[in-house]
Amino acid sequence: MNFRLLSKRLLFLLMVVWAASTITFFIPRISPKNPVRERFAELARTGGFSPEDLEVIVADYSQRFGLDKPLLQQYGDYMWGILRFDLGISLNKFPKTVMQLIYESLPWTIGLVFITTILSFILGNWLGALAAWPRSPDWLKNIATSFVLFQGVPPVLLGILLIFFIGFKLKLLPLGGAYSIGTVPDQSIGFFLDVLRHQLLPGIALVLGSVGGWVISMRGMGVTIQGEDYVTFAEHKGLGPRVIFRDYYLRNALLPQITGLALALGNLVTSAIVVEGIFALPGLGTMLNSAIRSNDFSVIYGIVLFITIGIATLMVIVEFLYPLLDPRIRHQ
Amino acid sequence: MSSVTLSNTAIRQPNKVTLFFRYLRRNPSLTFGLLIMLFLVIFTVHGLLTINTKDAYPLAVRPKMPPSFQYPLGTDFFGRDLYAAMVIGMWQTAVIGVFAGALGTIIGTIFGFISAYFGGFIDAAITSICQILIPIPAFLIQVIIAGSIDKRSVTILTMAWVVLLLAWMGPTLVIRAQVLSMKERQFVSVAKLSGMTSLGIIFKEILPNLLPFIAAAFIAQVFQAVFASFYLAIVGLGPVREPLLGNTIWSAQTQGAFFNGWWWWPIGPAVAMILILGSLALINMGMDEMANPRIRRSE
Amino acid sequence: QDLPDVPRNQTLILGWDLSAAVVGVTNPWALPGYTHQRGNAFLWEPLSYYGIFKSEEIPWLADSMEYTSDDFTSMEIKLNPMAKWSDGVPVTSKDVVFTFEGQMNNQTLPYHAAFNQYVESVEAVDDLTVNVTFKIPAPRFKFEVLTLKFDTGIPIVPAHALEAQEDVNAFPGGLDMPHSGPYNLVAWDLNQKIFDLREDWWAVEAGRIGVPEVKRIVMANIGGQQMDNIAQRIVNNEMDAALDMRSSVIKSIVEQNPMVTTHSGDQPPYGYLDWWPNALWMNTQLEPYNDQRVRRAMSLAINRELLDEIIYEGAGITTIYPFPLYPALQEFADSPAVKALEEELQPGLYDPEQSAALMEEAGFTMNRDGLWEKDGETVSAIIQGFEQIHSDIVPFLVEMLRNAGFDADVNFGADSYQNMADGVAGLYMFGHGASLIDPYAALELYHSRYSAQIGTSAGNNRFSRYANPEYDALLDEMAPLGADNPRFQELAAEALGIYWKEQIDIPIIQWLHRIPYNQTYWTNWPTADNPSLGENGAFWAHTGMLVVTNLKAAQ
Amino acid sequence: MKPVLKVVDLEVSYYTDAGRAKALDRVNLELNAGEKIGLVGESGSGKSTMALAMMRMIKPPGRIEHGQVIVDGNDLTSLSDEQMLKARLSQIAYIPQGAMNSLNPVTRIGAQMIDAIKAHSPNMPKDKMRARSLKALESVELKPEVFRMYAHELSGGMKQRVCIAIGILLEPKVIIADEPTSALDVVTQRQVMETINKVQAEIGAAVILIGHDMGLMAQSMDKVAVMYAGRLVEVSTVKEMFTAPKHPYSQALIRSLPKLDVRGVFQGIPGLAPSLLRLPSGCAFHPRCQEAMDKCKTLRPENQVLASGSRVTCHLYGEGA
Amino acid sequence: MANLLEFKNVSKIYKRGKTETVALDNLSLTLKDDEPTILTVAGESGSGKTTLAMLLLGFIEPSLGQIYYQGKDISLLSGSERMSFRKEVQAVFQDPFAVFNPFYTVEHLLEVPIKRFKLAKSRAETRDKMAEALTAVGLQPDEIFGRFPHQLSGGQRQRINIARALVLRPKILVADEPVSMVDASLRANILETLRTLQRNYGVSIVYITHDLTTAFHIASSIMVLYRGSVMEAGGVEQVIKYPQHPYTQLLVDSIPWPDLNRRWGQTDLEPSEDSVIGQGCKFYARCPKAMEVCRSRPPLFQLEPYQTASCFLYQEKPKLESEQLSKTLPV
Ligand SMILES: Nc1ncnc2c1ncn2[C@@H]1O[C@H](COP(=O)(O)OP(=O)(O)OP(=O)(O)O)[C@@H](O)[C@H]1O
Ligand SMILES: Nc1ncnc2c1ncn2[C@@H]1O[C@H](COP(=O)(O)OP(=O)(O)OP(=O)(O)O)[C@@H](O)[C@H]1O
Ligand SMILES: [Mg+2]
Ligand SMILES: [Mg+2]
Repeated sequence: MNFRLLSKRLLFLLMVVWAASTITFFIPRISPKNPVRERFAELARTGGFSPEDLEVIVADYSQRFGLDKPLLQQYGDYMWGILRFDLGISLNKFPKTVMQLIYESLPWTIGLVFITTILSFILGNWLGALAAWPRSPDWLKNIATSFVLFQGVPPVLLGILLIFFIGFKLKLLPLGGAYSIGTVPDQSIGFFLDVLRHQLLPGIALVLGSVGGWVISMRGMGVTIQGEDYVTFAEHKGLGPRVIFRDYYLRNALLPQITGLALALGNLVTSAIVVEGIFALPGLGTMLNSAIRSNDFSVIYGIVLFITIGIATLMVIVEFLYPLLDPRIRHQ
Repeated sequence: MSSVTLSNTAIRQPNKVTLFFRYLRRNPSLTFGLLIMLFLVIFTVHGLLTINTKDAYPLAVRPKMPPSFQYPLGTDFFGRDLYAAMVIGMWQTAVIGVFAGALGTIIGTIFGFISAYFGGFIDAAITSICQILIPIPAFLIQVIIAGSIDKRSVTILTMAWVVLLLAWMGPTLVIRAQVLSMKERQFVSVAKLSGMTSLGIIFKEILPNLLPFIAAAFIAQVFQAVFASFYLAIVGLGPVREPLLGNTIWSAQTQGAFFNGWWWWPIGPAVAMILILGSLALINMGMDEMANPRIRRSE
Repeated sequence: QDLPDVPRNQTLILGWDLSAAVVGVTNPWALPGYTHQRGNAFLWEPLSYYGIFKSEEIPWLADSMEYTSDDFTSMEIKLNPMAKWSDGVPVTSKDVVFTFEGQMNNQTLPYHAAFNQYVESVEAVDDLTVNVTFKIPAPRFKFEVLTLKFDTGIPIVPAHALEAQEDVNAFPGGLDMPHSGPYNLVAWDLNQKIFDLREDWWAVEAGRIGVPEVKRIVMANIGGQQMDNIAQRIVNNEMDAALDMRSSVIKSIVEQNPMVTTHSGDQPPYGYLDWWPNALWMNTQLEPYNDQRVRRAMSLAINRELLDEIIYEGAGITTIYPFPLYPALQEFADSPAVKALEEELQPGLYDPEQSAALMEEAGFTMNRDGLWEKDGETVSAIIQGFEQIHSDIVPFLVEMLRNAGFDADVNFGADSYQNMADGVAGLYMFGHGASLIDPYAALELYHSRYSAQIGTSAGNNRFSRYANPEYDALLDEMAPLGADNPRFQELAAEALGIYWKEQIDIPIIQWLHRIPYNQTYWTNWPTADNPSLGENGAFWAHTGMLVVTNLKAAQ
Repeated sequence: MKPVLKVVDLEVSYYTDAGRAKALDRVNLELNAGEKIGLVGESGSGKSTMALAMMRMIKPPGRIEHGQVIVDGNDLTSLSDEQMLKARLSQIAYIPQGAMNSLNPVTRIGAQMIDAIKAHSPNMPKDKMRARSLKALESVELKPEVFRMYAHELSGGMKQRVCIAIGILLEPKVIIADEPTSALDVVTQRQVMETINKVQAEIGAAVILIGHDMGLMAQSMDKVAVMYAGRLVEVSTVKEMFTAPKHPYSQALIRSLPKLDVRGVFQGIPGLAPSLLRLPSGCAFHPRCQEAMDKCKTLRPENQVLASGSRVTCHLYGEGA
Repeated sequence: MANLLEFKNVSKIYKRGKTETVALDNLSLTLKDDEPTILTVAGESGSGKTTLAMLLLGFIEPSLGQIYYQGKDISLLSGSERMSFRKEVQAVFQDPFAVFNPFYTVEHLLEVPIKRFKLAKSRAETRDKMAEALTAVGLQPDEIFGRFPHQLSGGQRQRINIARALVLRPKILVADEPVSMVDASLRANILETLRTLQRNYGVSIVYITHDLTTAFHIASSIMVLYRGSVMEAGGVEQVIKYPQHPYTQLLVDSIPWPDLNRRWGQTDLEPSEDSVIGQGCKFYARCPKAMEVCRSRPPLFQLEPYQTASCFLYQEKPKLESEQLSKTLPV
């Protein structure tokens, strides 16, 4: 039905992919550094390579990675690869491909980031709505506002503090790792709970750090909606505050928030990159971090691209789902 | 027609200052945010006037001293006076934040105006560029860029530039949306009828009304900039020697400060970071209220 | 996956960064993805190991490995007849020849250069005997290349598994690749690697070692975690050992959990000497580092005593040598010739005034910021380093240099290594990963052979680009000589004298590994009091397998 | 006949930055069942405030200071909040000013009607609620399909009628309609007014129609109440109002109306409405009143019933005059 | 007798995606220089009234046809001509609040045109001019100066708006629903001001409204639009008292006169359906008297010298070319 829209959105997606990949392609090439060389120089640190050989090896690998071809051809190959979901080969973890590496670490990040995004969406919007709702008691509004303060705390910092207080001092939750050392991953409930326990602190750090954003925007939205005539009319109808809150106020205020979901996810991914590290969770973030630190450029660009495409795709999906939630848009 | 004296000439609106304070009372988040900010500014300015800059760098004082009268925030493993380090760190954070924030906002405002006011192809181009760039996580690109520049030339200002690079799309879209709605307002039509030129209308009619939005965008930008600089510091891409708050927190971490019982080392800058970002978030929320008249509490 | 349950008291848990590991890559030739550091050392064995703290060779796959000529130009290797790969195939001279020829012919392998330089040919005499012929005298080849210690040397790879591969560099290996080490890799993801003991390990039968008590090794990922987190997890008995700790942290660990010990027990310096003494290197071809006076002035600005006191709790860790003071080298350092030189040249002297005088002599003036300046340029003294290992010491060095007027700063960026290799102006905090048993390797780093032109890349540890014919002559004369030759000792002292006098680089600290050993479940860790085979305690080093297989269950 | 609605001394103030604004000043009104009264007055004179006060829907900074609203013998001002919720719509219903935005855009019309019924009789079976809603739609002459539609699928007039349908769902005794037609064009306006009249006749409720279009009042109301600066200055039958208005303000208002027979004559009311913050002393209208006397400046006139049945608040009438 | 303003077969079509809205359909209209008049443009919501105003002010361009000002196509005016066009064609808008820039005090509204059109030489003169105009609309200047828009009442604001037009002494004033947001008692005042403008200052006024009662009182001629087309036009008294087109009849019938003797009419109120036949009479779907012939577009028929209707009920009357429309509008 919406063929035009669909094709337009797909075009948008392609444009995003194109822009992101172009940026990731050209930035390192504008810079005077040679990623392959840098990587091998780094490797030489652990011993063995001689300088004479280094250049030979670099040349050899440059060929493997196609870096000896003319720039435009490289660019073309790169683009063509991306369209086939081929993000190239890791420099550091050769012979693994970037896609393989992403698949290995993705589950952890998806688990963490998706759950925290949803949680912070629910919590933040709930608090924001309550903060704007004139009937809610002052203490509740103050709590909601104090969450805004938390928004000012970078999740890593929260993570550090949480580890210190809850992990070190109170010994309530594990200090790190994705699951208890030595357990063998399986499908059991026990394992699932173990994973959950380990995700709790990083999850809290991410949720606390991102709730405030939702509180702010939801509060703004909420005050706007509350001034709408249909809310007033609902009161005139004699509806109880609960029903009004739920069906008239929350529902309407929430809708525009949903469009922000995909972008919020993007922000959380950023936070997760740093947070995963301090909790020793082997997700995309940790992968990216180690890539950054080991000059594994192809992995860095691969992950950046992957995340970007993920976010853009989610944005498009949200856009397509949105009409299902908002009848006004459906109509157009 | 007879003109009877208006009885409401007699009504005196309370003066602006009173009104401002009353407004602050109604907008606690703004008030709270401004108060914290004011405190931080006083702290920094007072600090800058009293400290010895050298004390903010290693080997200046006796290391690993807990807070005392002489060193109100203690000293760290490297022998920095943490009070001096905090003052300098706040100052540098402010420089990055304000620089990136201001430029981002200015660029955003200019693009937003151009886009909305001239419409057509330019608008389509600017908005699509923004929309295409927005899903790209800025931080990741910043990492790539920061990783690609020659580290010897990384200073506080380069850091601000890196932060700025992907920071202008947000304001652009916000300002564009506002100008678009503003543009449809009748006073713009009237200004045209009064012989005003496009530029005149932009600067004299529309811009002043967007000040709250621009201010809100600015605050949001500063927030983003401070945040980004913190993250870049953590992944080791900042000017490491400088006592930027992020650097101090991170170096405390890498020296195991908590574990070794030197809690005062990371706590100070962490609290400062929380206060800076928290007050910005609160001000942002308060500004939101000003920018959105529906939310504005009735007067 | 079905793994048998192994009780905790038979399981060894090691904390290590696996996030950077390449899951499934076990083939030592799969480069650059392979590393022995993340547990793969439990799979691969060499011809022999070296127990550094006992200065003893530990024969392993080879029963013996002897130079068969006085001028070190040929060698005979005799393999242990019981050695077997994990798939039952015996380890034979075919594997040794395959390994050696692979290194000779495959230029992407790390020891290609060494083989290329020295090895003429390799020949299997029979199933258990291999003869190696060298192009030139290679007195140190056996030790440097064929013996595993710390992070250097090569393991023997299974010819029958690799022959079949089209591109040996691109073959990951996987969990099932035949190997000769005691453990099978049974599970591997980004969180952990699990190794289970192989009951049919040849070395037990061959009498090399007793039956290992560690039935299972779990290597748990701690990548990215802050050191104090890891420390806390050790204190909580979550792990039996982990990466080496910063000196301030290890002290707290030992204090908080009495079951945790270190190489030096509960006394500073809490660690053992690594082979990697760090210096401030500089590109001696570049202004102003091409001026000996500037180099010396910088050295005079470094207060080593203060460093010892602040960072290392007073343990004397700073150094004036470009090599680690292992027993043999300590002997060299204590020799009268070296002592006399030290007395004369004062390489460890801290004297700001003399430093300033030298700078003025070199034509520098102090500018308003208190920095030395010449032709409007300050001394670009950005120290390139590595955050994880240098973040405690480099900030101090920066400040000491700054206080003496050098425009110092620090770069811990991902590009710091390349800046060193490229010889970008500045200072490089880096180790001398060279000498272990005699000073030759360390001194050879400054041979003009490695004095790469500016603009080309200097290889590992050859950042100085130093050139001095007099010095070269000494080194050339030393090269074919064994270390026990008195002439060698004489020449070495002379070369060290030039190194000090010329201040080719500024040696700063001995490198220590401070590894916490948790004795709650496992005892018999290699320590100063209990040197075991003389191997170092790092489970991630090539000798890690020896550490693990020698552990004794505590309960 | 017993009045179905009695407003007694109702007083409402808004507390603003510039001071306290008395938006409703001791207003009294009585209405019989089936009676339709128009409430007119300048913008800001307090018409909506009065409606909201009757619904007990004044929100801060406003406050009901005083007075009673008695519907069918029940004093609404003495009810608990819970009871008041029940009273809304079932006793007294309000049809809002901006029907354009008075319907929830994301739920179906039907759901919004059922909501309202459920709030008052939670135990009523679903199909009965549905039947009742459909009946209400039918009485405002909307097709049953509207039940399943969304607000944005309806035209302005239809939306306004949906609001009316909701207003009569529970057959309240009193219906207050606040400018239900001012956003509509004449044709639709007429349709809506006819609908109101029709349903009012069906359920026999009393109607208060707020507006400032005297034409509309003339066409469909029984009585007109004129409000000025928070006070009801005159309440008369339509006939009385258009033929012989009593209060000088009413007179001026009527004079200012356009007439079909004499073209091109305008007569505005001189001066401006006073600010509620600073009301003129005495009678609030005196500065604009052509018949103002000395005592008008100082003495606040009281409400009185004239022989004609009109209630007026003016010194021209009563003992002193 | 120069034509001050001339619409020549002007159409405006809005395209949004695939849907096209004909907001104004082939309108021709002339306003003469020497005969200031008040012309009412009436019609229900969406009939194209505002579109007409916007076209006239040059804010939007016609999709078809031309608009001439003093004989020149307004889209081709030179710089100075444009300046005088801007000055001479002015408007008063519906919402008296929205026309003020909330950032400035109200005199900004008057000051800007004086400055831009260089109507005064000094600050003092500017102020005098402003005061004069304000007084002319019955406001006391010193009460107005220095205030922000929200500090004034709607009536005051609307009158300042008119004062603005006065300052400029335009030749044409477009008043787009200037009183719809104002309550009954103020309405009279404002309309009176407008009429004074026309009478005393010779300004032609295009009065746009859907309120036929006020139109009846203020205007001399009227044009009834429905979906962009002229349904009926002529002298205001003639058209409102004796409407001929069924649509006009419906409108007039629906006026709630504040007059007890004149009750609302009985014309059936068909709900408006969107089923317009592309080529037919636009009112076809709602017309109680629709005939087969109405499936084609009716031309204008001249009923009286000052009355014309576009309806086949009068097909025996002489046809009137659409260009001739202005002839039936009395001054
Ligand atoms: N929330 C409020 N805060 C302060 N003052 C208010 C508030 N609501 C209304 N008022 C004031 O109360 C007075 C009466 O307002 P009300 O809305 O009842 O007038 P109205 O007669 O309905 O006007 P209109 O015809 O414009 O709807 C006005 O002066 C208004 O400014
Ligand atoms: N910018 C636009 N884009 C698309 N369609 C438009 C635009 N402006 C007006 N229209 C359409 O043109 C038609 C005429 O609109 P116009 O605003 O001229 O009507 P109007 O008579 O002024 O109505 P109202 O009485 O509601 O002000 C309407 O159907 C409207 O939806
Ligand atoms: Mg009202
Ligand atoms: Mg209009």
